[in-house]
Parts: sequence; C-alpha cells; structure tokens
Amino acid sequence: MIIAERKPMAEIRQMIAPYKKLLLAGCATCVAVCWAGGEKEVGILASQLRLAQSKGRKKISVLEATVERQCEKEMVEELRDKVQEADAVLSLACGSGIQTMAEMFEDKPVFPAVNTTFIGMPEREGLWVEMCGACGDCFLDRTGGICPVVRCAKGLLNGPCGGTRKGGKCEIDPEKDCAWVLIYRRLEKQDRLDLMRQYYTPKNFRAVKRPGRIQSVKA
Amino acid sequence: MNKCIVAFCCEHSAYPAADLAGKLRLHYPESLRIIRVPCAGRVDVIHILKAFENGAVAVLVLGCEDGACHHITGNTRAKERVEYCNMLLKEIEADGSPVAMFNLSPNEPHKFVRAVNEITKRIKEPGR
Amino acid sequence: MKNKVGVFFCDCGGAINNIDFDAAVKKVAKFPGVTCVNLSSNLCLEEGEEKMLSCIKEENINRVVVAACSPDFKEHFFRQVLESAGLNGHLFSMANIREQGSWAHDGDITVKAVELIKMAVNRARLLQPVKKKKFPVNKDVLVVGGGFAAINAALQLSRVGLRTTLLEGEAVLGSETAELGGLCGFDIGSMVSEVEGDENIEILTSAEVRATAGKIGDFTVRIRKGGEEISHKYGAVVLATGYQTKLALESELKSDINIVSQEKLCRMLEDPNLEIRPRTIGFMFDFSDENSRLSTLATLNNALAARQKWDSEIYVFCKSVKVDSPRAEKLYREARDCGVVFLKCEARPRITADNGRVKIEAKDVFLGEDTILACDLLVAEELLLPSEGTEALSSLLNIRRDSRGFYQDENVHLYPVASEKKGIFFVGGCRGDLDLSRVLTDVPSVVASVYELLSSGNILAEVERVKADPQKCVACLTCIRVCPHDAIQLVRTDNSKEVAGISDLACDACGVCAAICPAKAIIFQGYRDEEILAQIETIGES
Amino acid sequence: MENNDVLVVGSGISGIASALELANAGVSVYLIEKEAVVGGHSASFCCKATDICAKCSACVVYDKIKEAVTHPRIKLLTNATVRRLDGELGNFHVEIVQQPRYIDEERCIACGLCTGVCPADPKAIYPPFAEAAPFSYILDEGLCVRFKGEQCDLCQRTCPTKAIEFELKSKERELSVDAVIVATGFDVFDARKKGSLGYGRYPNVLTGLDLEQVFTRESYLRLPTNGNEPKNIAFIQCVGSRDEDHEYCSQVCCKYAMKLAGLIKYQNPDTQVTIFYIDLQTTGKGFAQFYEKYKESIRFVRGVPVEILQTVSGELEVRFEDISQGKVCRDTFDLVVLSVGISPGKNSWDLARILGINLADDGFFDVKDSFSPNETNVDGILVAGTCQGPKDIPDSVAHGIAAASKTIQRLIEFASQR
Repeated sequence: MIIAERKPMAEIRQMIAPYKKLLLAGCATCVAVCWAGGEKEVGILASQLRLAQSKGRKKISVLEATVERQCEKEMVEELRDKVQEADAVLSLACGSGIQTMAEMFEDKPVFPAVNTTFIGMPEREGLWVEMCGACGDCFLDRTGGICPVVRCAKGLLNGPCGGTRKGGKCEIDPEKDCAWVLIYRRLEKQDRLDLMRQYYTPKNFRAVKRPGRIQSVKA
Repeated sequence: MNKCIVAFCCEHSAYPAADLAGKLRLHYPESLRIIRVPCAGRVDVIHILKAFENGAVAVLVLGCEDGACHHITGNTRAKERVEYCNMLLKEIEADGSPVAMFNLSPNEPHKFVRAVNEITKRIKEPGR
Repeated sequence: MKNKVGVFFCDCGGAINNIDFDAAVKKVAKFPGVTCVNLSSNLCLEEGEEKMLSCIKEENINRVVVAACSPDFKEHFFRQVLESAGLNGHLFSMANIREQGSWAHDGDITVKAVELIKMAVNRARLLQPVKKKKFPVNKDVLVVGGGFAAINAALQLSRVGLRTTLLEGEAVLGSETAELGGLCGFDIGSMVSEVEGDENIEILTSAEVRATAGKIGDFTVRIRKGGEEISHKYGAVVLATGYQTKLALESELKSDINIVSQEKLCRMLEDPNLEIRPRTIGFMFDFSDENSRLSTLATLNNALAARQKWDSEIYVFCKSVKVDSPRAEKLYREARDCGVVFLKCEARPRITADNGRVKIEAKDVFLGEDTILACDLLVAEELLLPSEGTEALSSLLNIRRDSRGFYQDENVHLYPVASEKKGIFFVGGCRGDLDLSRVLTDVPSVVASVYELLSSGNILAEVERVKADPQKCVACLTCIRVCPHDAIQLVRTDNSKEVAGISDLACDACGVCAAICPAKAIIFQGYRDEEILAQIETIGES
Repeated sequence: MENNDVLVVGSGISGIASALELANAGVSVYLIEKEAVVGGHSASFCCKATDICAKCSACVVYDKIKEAVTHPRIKLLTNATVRRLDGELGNFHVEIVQQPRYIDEERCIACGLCTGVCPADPKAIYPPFAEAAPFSYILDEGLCVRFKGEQCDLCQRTCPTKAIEFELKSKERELSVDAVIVATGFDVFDARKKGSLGYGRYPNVLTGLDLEQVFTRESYLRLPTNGNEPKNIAFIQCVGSRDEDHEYCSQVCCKYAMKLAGLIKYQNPDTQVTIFYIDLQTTGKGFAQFYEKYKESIRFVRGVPVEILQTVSGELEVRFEDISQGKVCRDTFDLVVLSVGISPGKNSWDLARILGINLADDGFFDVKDSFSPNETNVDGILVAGTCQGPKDIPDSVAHGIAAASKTIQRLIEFASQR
C-alpha cells in the first residue's frame, strides 16, 4: 500500500497563497488507510485553513471532497463541478492521484498537500514501515521474502555489512533490525541457508524503463 | 463574535461533576457550553477545530481520571488528540486559543470549576 | 417525513427562577423544526407526564426536547415517557437549564438557557431511532484451569443450571492447588469427585486453548486435547488459571535440601515417617515483593503447625506481616503466643550455607543490632507470578493484563471479576494475590455475572447503535485495533467486500472508533459527527 | 428468578452491589436504609487521584448508587429498619418500620423553595449532601419550629409539588420475601476512646474520615484552627485496629492513609508527611506500585505513638518510641490524622437478635464456616460487606455480589426441591 504524510503547513500555505477559493480533494484508498488523505484528514486540513484565515488574514473559502480513488479518471470526473468552482485544487492523494487530478483539469493549478513517501505496511495502529522499493526486478525468492533493497539501510544484495550490532540491529539505526539477520533466520527456518552462500551481481535498477508502463495482454 | 468556551464532558465523570457544581452553586463563567459525550475518547480533532471555527475561544476536553476510564483507553486517546490539536493550532499561529484536557471523577465539582477557570486564564486575546 | 421537534420547558416547580420563560418560549418557538413549545411545572411528575403524552400525540411530534434538569437526573424517566407515547427513546434530547444554567449562575440567564435549548433542538432534529432486539446466546461456559477456584466456579455454575467445560492443562484436576492460599492440607479430592459426578460439567484434562474467535454469547474456541483439535462454542469464558510461585534466592544459593518452599514444608509436616525433625526453622517473606499476603498466611499457618507438631524453634524474618485478610491478625497473635519469634528487618537478610545448616544474618529493627541465626531449615521467600501461559492466553483472547503480568487491567471499574471484553471473566489467583476468603467471594461473583448474561438464553441489546457504513469503510482496521472492548472484526458484506463489523452485544458505545476512523465511516447514533457539530454550530449562530 | 423477592438490609456499597446483581438477574429487591439517603459510609469518600487514578474506588460507589436508585426492579425504602422477622427460606415475613421523612422523595424535585421560606435558624429543611441519592430534601424535627408547637406551614404552602406532609406518623409495613441479605456495614472507630491522642480536644487532630470529608467539600486541605495550609502532617495508623479490643486489621487504613498522603504530596510537594505504622499493608492490585512511588517522598516510622500533646504555639507534639534507638522521641506536627479503623456496627447485636443470626466474638456477623463467606446459621439469610468483617470498597463490592449469587443459587436449588 502507498504510504504518504501531510506536508508542513508553512509549505501548503505558501503554495495556496495567491488563491481565494480552494478545493481540498481527498482519496479514500491508500492515503485514507495511512491517515494522510482520507475524508477525516480533508476535514482537518480544511478546518485548519479556515481558522488560519479567520486569524486576521485574507479571506479564502475552502471546499471539501473525497473520491474513492483519485488515480482513476472516471472517479475524479465526479469532482468536475467542484473543481470548476474553485480557483485551485489542493490534493491529498498520492503522487499518481495528484497527477491524475492535474491532467483532468489542466486549466486549474493542482497542488500536493501530502508527500508520497513509500510502499509499506502498518506495523501497528498508526505506524507504517517501508517494505518495497518498486525496483521492478523482484528478488524476494532468494531472500526468504525479505527485501534487502529497502530494508537494509545500505541496500546490500550480498549478506550483511560488517557493522551489524549485537542483537541483530542495524549499525546506522540501532532501532531497526538488520535485514540480513532477518533473512538469515528466515532461510534457516526453511533450511535454505545455501542461498546465503551465493553471490548476486549488482542489481539492474533500470529493469523498469522510466517512466514505467505495463501493457496487459489479459485485456 | 461571542466568547464561548466549549467543554466536551464525559458522561461518566465530568458531566456529573458539572451537575454537582450546579447543585453546590459553585459559579463558573457563563460562557461555558457543555457538550455531553459518552467518553472523552469520542471527541475528535475535527470537533475541537470546528468549535474554534464557530467562534469558541477555548476548548476543554474533560474525562475520567487517568487509569479509571470506563472504556479503558478512551481518556488517554483524548489526551493525545488534544496535544495533536495544539500542534495543529500552533502550525497556523492560532495557539492563542487553548485546548486542554483535564481528568476528574464524578464527585469532584471543585476540580471541574478549577479546570474551567484554568482554561479561562489561558485565553489570549487575538493579536496579542 | 420532516422531523417535528416538541420542546417542553419545566421551571422545576419554581426552582429555576432566573429565567424569563415567556421570552424564552417565544424565542424557542422560532427555531427551525420546532413545532410546539410547552411550559409547565414539575414535568417529571404524573401530571407532567400526562401533559407530555397528550401533546406528543396531538401535535404528532417525532423528536422531543426537554429543557429542565440534568439528563443524569431524569433522562431515563423521559425516555420511558417517549416509549409509552410510541416514540423511540433515542429521539430525545435534554437541555440542562437547571444545573448548567439557573443554579450555576446568578442573575438572569435567559440568554444562556435559550442557547442551551437551541443546542438540544439542533441535535434533536438529527436524531435517529435505535431499535432493541433479543440476541440468542450460547449458554455453555468455558472455565480454564483446574485448581480450587476453577473447580468451585464449575460447580456453582452447574448449580445455576449452566453447562460448563472445565479445561485443565495438567493430566488431573486439582494437581496445582496453590499451597500459599491457606489451602495447605485441604482435601480437594472430594471436590474433584463432585465435579466428575456432575453431568452439567465436561472435564477436559491435558488440554489447551489453541485459538479463539467470536464475541460474548458466541465464542468459538479451538481446543487441543491429546492429538486432535476440537472446536467448541461457548457463551462466556472464565479464566481461573491461578498463579505460580518462585523461590527468591541469591543466585549462588541453589535451593538445596535445607532451603525449601512453603509447599515442601507442608508435605514434610504431613509426612508421618519423617525421621529428622528440624529443630530451628527460619521463615522469610516480604522483602523482594510487597505482595506477600499469601506468604504471610502460609508462614503463620505452617509456623504454627511446625511448632505444634515438631516443637521447633521458629524465627520469622520479614519487613511487614501482611495481616489484611480475615483471621490473619488472630493467627499472628496465636503464633507469637506460642513462641514464634518475629524479626522485622528493613533490609533483606543475608543467607549463606554453613556446613549443612543455613546461616541468616539480619538487622532487626527492634533489637537494632545484627542477629545471626543458624537454622536447620529455611523456608525461603516466595515470589508470586502469573502462571505459565498467562501471556499466551491473554493474547489469544486479546485481553489486557496488569503491570505485574496478571490478568485484569488495574481499572477500578473492572473489579472484582470483569475484563474489558464482555463475556470474559477472571476468578481467583490469576488476577492477583487473593487469599482464600477473597477467592471464595470471587467465585460466586463470577457465577452471578455469567448467570446474569446467559441464564435467559438471550440478551436484549440495541441494534446498530454503532455501525460502520459499508459504503465508506475502507477496511483500514484502525477501529479494530483501537476498540477498547474488542467488539469489532472484519466481516464480508453481501457484495463480499470486507468491512468493519461491530458486534451489537460486545460494543459498549464509547465512540472511540467513530472518532479515529480515517474514512469517517462509523455512525454512532446519538453522537454522530452531525449531531455533535450541530451543537457546536449553534455557538456560531448565536 | 422473576417471581422471587429479596430484602437487602442496608444500602452501603455492598448492599447496593447485592441489590443490583439480584435485580439484574430478574429478582425484585427491597433495599431498605435506616438513613434518609443511600450509600452509607462509602458515599462520603473523596477521589484520591493525583495525576493518575489512585484506585480508591470512590467513583465506583457514585456509579453504583446512580444505577441502583434508578433501577426498575429495586424498591428503595429510606428511614427504614427491620423490627421483626419470621418464616424461613422462600417464605420470610419481615416487619419494617419506616420513620416519617415528611417529604415524599418521589415528589420532591429538590427546588429548594422550602429552605428559602423556612423561618428556623439554622434552617430546619435542607438538601442532603450534593451526591446524595435520592436527592430529596430533609426535614429536621429537632430544628423545625412546627415540631416545637408553633403554627408554621410555610414550607408546605410553598412546595410546588405538594411533597411535604407534617401529619405523617412512622409507617409499619410487612414484606414477604424469599431471602434476606444483611449489609448493615460498620461503625467508624470513635477516636475519642483513645483519649491520649487528643481527638476532640485538639482541633488539629483529625480522623481519616474527617480528611475524606474535607477533600470532598473543599478538595484541598487547610488547618481547622487558622485556615493555613499544613506544612507538616503525621498519619497515625491502627487507631482502633490490631489492639486488645480489635484483634483484626481494618484492611483499609494503610490504603486510604497512603493515598491521602499521596494526594497531599501531589497538591504540594513541600508538605512533609510522616506515617507511623506497625506493619504496612501494601498488598492488593496495583497498591505495591503505589507504595514504591511514594516510599521515598513520605517518611515512614515504625511504631505507633502513645500520646499527643498540644504545645502553647498550637503545634502538636507526638511522643513515640523510636524502636531502632529504643527510646521515646518527640516530634512536632501542625496536623495529625488518626487512621481510624472499622468497628462492628452498634446495632448489629439487635439485628442479630431479631434475625436469629450469630455474631462472631469480634462483634461482626458470623458465617457458617470458613468456606462459605456469606451464609449465616439461618438458611436464607446471608451477610454482605463490612458487617461480616473489615473490607475495602472492591472487596465489599465482591462480597456483596457474592451474597447475591449465593442467594440466587440457593433459591434455584430450593425451587427444584419443591
């Protein structure tokens, strides 16, 4: 799932400074689940902006709307009327959602209210951790289902660096587990430790040609 | 614009405490508006912000004593949200309008009145 | 149909004397949605009730606001009036113009009163009915544990006609009956044979709980017994897994022959052909753990027994004797009277092995000097710990434990036997250091609580008071993770989309989920965002 | 259980716990209380929370009272006592005497108009304490001028709900019930009996109960004499417990003393607090941790003072034996709190005689055997709470519920036998 977090208020205020009427567009999928861009967050940001201007600054008006998935043109279409009303859009969706919005309404400036940070999972309520780097050349078959590319601070493909701390913690961040220790334990369980002995040539991060594009043959 | 103080009162503790304050004729600012909630944990960030949008000058969230919440963690969550709210208000330099959480038990009318007076003290006139 | 709000003023028989009611009535009558305003005295008496009933009928009002005293005082009464008028009790809102108005402030408070009423009216306009329904519940009870408390609980549950499964990890019942609880020498055999003879009680020994699912009235428990796993359904679960004890000894001193536990001493006392009788015995407790109520009782009982049976010299080292249980003080006096010596020390005595005997060096506060005692037998201090598997079972059932790892959160509203999760109860030593007398009140308490829930075979509860809107729910699991009563789980809707399903029986209507839901999907009738915000907005309007 | 009736005598916390449990199980309950308001001692206890809950359970009492007085299956009779009982399990006949309260609590809406017009000074008609339930006004015969022979009916004429009736005589009524639960509670030990400690003579010597009420009323502590904040406070434990006349531990004093001390420390960390004790009863859920938190900031002295004298400056000189030095020491404090214990109720003996149940040698009601905490020698009469022996609030609640449970069990058993 895509994880994002809200931008600092100062940055947002700077973006929207020239505009009088704003539409805050939320997305009810990934960013809702990670508490960054769902209906609730839209409401809070809108309220905050209203309050900000009520504190003796220039008058702006704020519209609120949340769609199922902002990365779907058909769904964004629902917002057309509201967008026409506003003179700028502040999107709380992930990068692709924001761009869909921008592409749909080319005559309106569309601004990001959140930073799209990574692909991850919730470790517990309110805490999300990165799991996948979307490198386009999945490696998990050889690492017991643990991705060293993002979960090792150095992205090493061949075993741990020399700095692993006592208790299998990372030398860069003692809070974090050393991915390679995790991999070792996992493979040990599966009795596949021989995989640790293999050498892997540097990864071709150009496996996906940017910009990525996938044409399904299923359709 | 009027100068209301909004108090979200847990029906297990703060609300009865407010009633007792009335019974004992303990006076507190007339501008207080009490909203009864089943637990301080029901109070959401947006409720607090909306209160300010509607011209409240301060918001109180009153729940059970820490460790005696009828819903175990409701009052601790409320406290976290109140802190988050203060952060949000700071972001927009609106920290002149205070939000505070107090814990009390149903037989503590004096503590209720003290909470109200406490928050009244913290109110800063806008622009100062 | 448009909602018609009826407002009923009550001047509380003149107690509310600083409001200009005529002016107030005029103002309130203008509020949107208000179809009739009624001023009366003592609305909460028969005459007031009749007046309300007739007015509700004539004006066919479908939302009622009473502007009078505190809802804490009379809400339940007025809800009943609504019900008898054929309206749902939830279509009612109160403006507390007495405690929060008239009585809290001096001088004329008409303005505030009107505002309070406006808040109530705006809320009332949005209120939705909440139906009640009887939910069938499973009447079987699972009791986990095989000790004194567990067996007792099973027997008493059977006495009130509830079928019980007694699940014990050990091979036989009563094998782990705690020696500290003053039960030394107590014959549990008779109780065991009683449960075995009881057709209401099914006994599963050397069995363990593997998984649990479901809510109050309908728990599904996977039990492993022998090789295979079986799945049972229960209406309630009672945990009676007791506690365990551990000798508190310096690391270098391994518990050798002449350092024993209270239990070992008990067995020695019961042993008729014990050749060497210890001449001097030392007891120790209350140094490493304040919770030494049980150690105190065990010490007193065993010291007395040893004194009478063996006529040994007995020295008891402790910080404080914990006599806060019935008869404990009497025992303490009895012990002293028959020559047991108590030495109170602030610091933990030093214990060393001294060719076959145990040397105890302590500073006694009364004598104020170092005392050295060599004794044949030391009954070491024992720490009270949660029994094996407490942690595992609590995470299986998703219930909280206290700061010492025992069952039951330290929250006064749960005492004596409740958990934060409806339908799960604790009894006896598994929830703390309970002496026999307290265990003996715990057991009937839990029986009453279970009987109250299950005896009728169904529970009357509100239907969808709190509900996740399947259209809005994004199944983020947040509510499931935060619900303090563990009342929410993922369910599949008809179009087999996964959403949060809130159990009407398990829900305690606190609204924590409604507040945190990132999709604003949770609807809490009576406290929906709309209803709360409607009250807030009146502040702006005024 | 729908066609069963049970009488609960005494509406303290354990009586209420019993009544609620029975009522929720479907039993119709008569809850009788000799005072005008329910709750007994437990209703007068203050919340002792600092920044966190001190687990004193005072708020639990508040909740349960509210629940009980509004419960449809609980019939509450105040100012009522038991005069006679006969019959047996399943068929008791109980004669109740109900003193007139002159104000119908069903009709009184606590408007306070009567107090306004009352000519007596101090007022003869007044509200009960704020948390009281039922919150119905009280007419004090001792103060009322009408009862002194004067012609006065001002309150009656002003009462908007016609709730006042002077002509009432004490009512007698016969109840027939299936079982009886006795929950008559305890008496607080009268500290005057320990004359050398100066309670009643020196204004700055208070009992634990006094302190509770101070905190309930003002929520902060001041010296009775000059209204200043006390700087140096002593608590004396085991006053009326663990002595010749009381061969038991009252089980509550260490807890409330330490919790009150904690509250005082929290309100003003500079206040010196000393606790004189014999043995600290720091057991029970969560209480050991509480003790750990305060054992540094509170001074604990082993040994119970024998004498307190007031100095000319109004300070209190406490004489105690410092056992570690083996000599008598003196220490002065500006406030001394006597942690008075739980004593058996004065009326227990009469009630025991009326009901035919036994008293134990310590003056509390006796139970059948050590394995039945509630059952008395009479089948169908059970005891709950502190009338059976000292208990703190949670234990009283547990004991009350247990009594209800045992009653239900016995009634079911009884029904099946018939």
